[in-house]
Amino acid sequence: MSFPGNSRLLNQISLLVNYARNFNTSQILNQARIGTFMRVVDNSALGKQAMLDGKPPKIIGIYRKPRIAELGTKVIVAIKGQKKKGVVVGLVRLQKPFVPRFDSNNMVLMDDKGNPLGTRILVPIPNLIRKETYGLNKIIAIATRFV
Amino acid sequence: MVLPRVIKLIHSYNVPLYCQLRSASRSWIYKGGKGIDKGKGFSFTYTSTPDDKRQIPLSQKLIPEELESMRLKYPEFLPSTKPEHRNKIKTVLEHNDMLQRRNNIDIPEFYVGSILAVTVSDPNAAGKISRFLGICIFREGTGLNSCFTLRNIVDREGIEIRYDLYNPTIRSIEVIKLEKRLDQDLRYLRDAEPQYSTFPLDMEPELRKEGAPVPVNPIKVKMLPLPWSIDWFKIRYQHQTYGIEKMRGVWEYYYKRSVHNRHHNEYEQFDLMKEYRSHIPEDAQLPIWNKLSDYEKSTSEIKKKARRAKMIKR
Amino acid sequence: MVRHYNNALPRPSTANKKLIPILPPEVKVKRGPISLNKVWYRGSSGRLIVIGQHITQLFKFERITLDYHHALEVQGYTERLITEAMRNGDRHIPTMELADFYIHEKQLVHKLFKVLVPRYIDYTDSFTKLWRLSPALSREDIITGKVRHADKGCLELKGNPLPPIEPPKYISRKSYLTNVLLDAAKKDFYASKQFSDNQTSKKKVETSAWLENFNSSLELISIYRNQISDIKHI
Amino acid sequence: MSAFFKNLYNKRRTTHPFRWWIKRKADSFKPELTKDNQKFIDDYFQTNFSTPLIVPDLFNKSQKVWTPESRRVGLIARKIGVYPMWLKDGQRILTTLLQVNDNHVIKCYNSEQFANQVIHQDRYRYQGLACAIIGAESDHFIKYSAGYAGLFVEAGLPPKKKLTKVPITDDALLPPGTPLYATHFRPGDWVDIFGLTIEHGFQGVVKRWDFAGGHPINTTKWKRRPGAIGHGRRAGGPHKGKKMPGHMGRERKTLNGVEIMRINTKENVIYVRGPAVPGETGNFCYIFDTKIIEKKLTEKNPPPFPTYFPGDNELPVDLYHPDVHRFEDETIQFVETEKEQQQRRTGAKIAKIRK
Repeated sequence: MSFPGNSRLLNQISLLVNYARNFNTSQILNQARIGTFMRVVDNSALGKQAMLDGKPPKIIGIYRKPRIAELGTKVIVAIKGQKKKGVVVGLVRLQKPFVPRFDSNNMVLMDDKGNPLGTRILVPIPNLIRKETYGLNKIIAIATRFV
Repeated sequence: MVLPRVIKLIHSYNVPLYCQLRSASRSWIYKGGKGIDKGKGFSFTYTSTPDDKRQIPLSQKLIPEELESMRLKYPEFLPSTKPEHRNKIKTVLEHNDMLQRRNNIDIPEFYVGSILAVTVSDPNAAGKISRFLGICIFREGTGLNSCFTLRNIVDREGIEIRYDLYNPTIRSIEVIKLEKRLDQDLRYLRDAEPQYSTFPLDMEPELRKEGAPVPVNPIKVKMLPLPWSIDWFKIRYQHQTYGIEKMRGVWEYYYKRSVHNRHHNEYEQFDLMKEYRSHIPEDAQLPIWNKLSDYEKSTSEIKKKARRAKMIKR
Repeated sequence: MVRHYNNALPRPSTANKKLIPILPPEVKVKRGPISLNKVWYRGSSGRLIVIGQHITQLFKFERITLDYHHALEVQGYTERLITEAMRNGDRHIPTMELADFYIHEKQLVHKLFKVLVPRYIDYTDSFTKLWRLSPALSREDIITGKVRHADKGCLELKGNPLPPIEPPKYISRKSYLTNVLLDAAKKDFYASKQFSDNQTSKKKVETSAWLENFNSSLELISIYRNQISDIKHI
Repeated sequence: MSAFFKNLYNKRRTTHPFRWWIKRKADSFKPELTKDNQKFIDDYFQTNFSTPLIVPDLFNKSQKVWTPESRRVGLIARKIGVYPMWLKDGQRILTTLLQVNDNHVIKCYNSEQFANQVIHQDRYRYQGLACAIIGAESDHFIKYSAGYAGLFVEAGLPPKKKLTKVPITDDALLPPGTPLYATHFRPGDWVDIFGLTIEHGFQGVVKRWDFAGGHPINTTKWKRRPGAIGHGRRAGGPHKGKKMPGHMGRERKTLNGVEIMRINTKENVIYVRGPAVPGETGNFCYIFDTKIIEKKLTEKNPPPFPTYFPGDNELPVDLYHPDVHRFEDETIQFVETEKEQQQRRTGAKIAKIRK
């Protein structure tokens, strides 16, 4: 596992202490499932604070029968000691052709009614999420760019 | 060690006296006895068949110099390296389909490292069209399965999209900068510094003379500090990375580990038969390139006109 | 069965990297490498050293006996080495490194470029020939304690000055029963209308009396085959 | 118990040829013939067997009407390979290519004649049915025994590499020597495909049955093993049908209900939807009409019956399923609905206001 943000620095320090033992070469964040750390992408205060502290949200539950989160699935995350809902918006996992693959696992926070906490999404979002069957019109409305 | 060599010398002279002989060559009709028969268009062997023997001596090159660059230009027309998946009739049908698709869309020549812009008709996108620009990282697959990936960093977020080359929803493929890199695989840009894979989405295409040689960009990329997603210093001979700036201590560590785990063969660059198995021999390539060059000649004028019309529109 | 895919990425294909001539049909190329384990030379890197030992001996004596499964591997490597030497010449650094690796005695490198390359420069067939010998237990093998049950093979370079292995083909096969029967059927066939009609216009031909004769001759052949097989067992 | 009955009626892996069948291949004996005799044999082969048998006006006589009860003959094909095609809505599908290589009807039996041949186990299954013998891929007759080559004299054909019996109804009988083409089926039809799966040899329990195995690091001798196979005193050891290591693959399997997407009439290639046709590339497989009730042929569009016969009008080279995007056609373009256009405009306005 590797974490966005300060994790690279931390690992570099640990390398100096013990070079070989802390070496991690497995493919990181191959898919989002229970236990993966996500990156909050919207401009909500809660999400910003969590990312600045170096404590990214962690997936607790997934609303899908095979418990693997794909693009557009709703998840429950633990963030700063709270339980919040969210939507997966980008994945590192290799996707089908014409569907983008991102460098980090992205998500947008929601409240229990399905309204987004923030007012804007800061990174591009895949076009696949606009499908009508996903039912994510409220999140599409605050997006800035589609890929 | 002298004794066995002498004995072998004796063997070589005494062979016909005390041994039964069976020649390894094939007889008139019976092909190898227990060999598997997989049909007419099926070449199960790595070697040539006795029916289509080579006419030109092995010391001479079979493919003329004009067609030598075709294998780099159209890598998807080569069949797969596994002979058990190869079939002559299948490849003919597949190539016909590919050329028919090429009549409708101008698929330009591009290499790993050149910058492309692709527009696609997408049912989910606004206006039913989406466009993406990026550097071509990787090409894979054979025939209609072939695809390529583009990478770009937009809003400080790295994005990669994989495209099928012969998908009928692709509207146009535009070459913005045509160049080669030192490697066939640039996926290490994921863990490189972001300046190497950021391009503005409204980048304008470079003008280029027709028939000029494709330049090779000898740039060496600076990597971010560890950890990486994959150890990009592949030491294997055939997949060596040349485009990474060497870091102190890292390369030696990976080298030692791969030797310790026996992933690495020290003399792999000298393994001639491994090289032969992973390549497609020139005798199998020649009919494909002949067919393609005929196709190029027949359609060159039409494509030129289309390009001129595009230029005038701008 | 569910196939579990690795996380490892697909490698770039090397199919377009180099132009290599196809090997002739006499060379038997297996799907994967055969392991040639010896006590001191193990693994995939030791395998190449063993092959190098065989190749030096082959270039030195031009004919050697060895285990058949060793010979199968060595044949392909020698063919490729000679073609590389022919194509690039002795002023090409990578080919010289190749020759330096595979040929352990250095005076034989000169032989490769000065003797073998001009010898095979007009060849379209293979440069080597492989013979399969029956499992031979010779006296020398027993003395040295090298008794093995593997099949032996004899590998030789073509155009060598040694006496030929194969016996000369002076036996005429005209007196064989199969040939005698076919000679008789042949005359009737070429005299008949069917053959002449077929030459002019290709049409479907009805079954005739002489076809039955031919079928009976085929049966005779099969009987004859069985007789021969019986004789062999005795 | 179900596994027990399956093995009784359906042989799982091997079929030993009956002892009263004719020996197929000739002995592996090298006939040391003179060159003139070799040429003679080739000439003989060319005169008699090179041109295919032509059956003029045979179909006009045997033209019959298809009814839902009638069963047609099938085809023998080789699996050539797999490659993708695209539908008109942009979806990517995989198709397998099945080549039908000079198939001919070699012999036919009435229902009365066939009833005497059927062995006692299958008597119930083939009640009131006739049968046709089909062969594929003609070959040089010197490879085969004289008895086997004699089977094809009536049809006027060279010996075939592959032979099968196909149960049919009496109205679908065909004269020996009739050629069968890939256009026996049409794109859009549903089809069953029978074949032998890929052989893996003797395999352990992890590869054969997807067992988890053990953890390789913290354990001793517990890596790819099945674990306990029986339990308790009273239960009495392993049950029947316990999943164990053994020979994997090369089993007889049928894919039911596969759709035909495209047919190449020139090379006689059938494109079938999905990559799951049993067997490696280059293996034989058999194609029949489906037995699935929902996908069966109907009276509204009856198939060519008893088979397709090439008439005066030549067919085009490629026949397509209506959903498939042809490679000659132009690129796919989707059209926006009015509702979507309105949404797009309002979205743009909101974005402007925010900025």
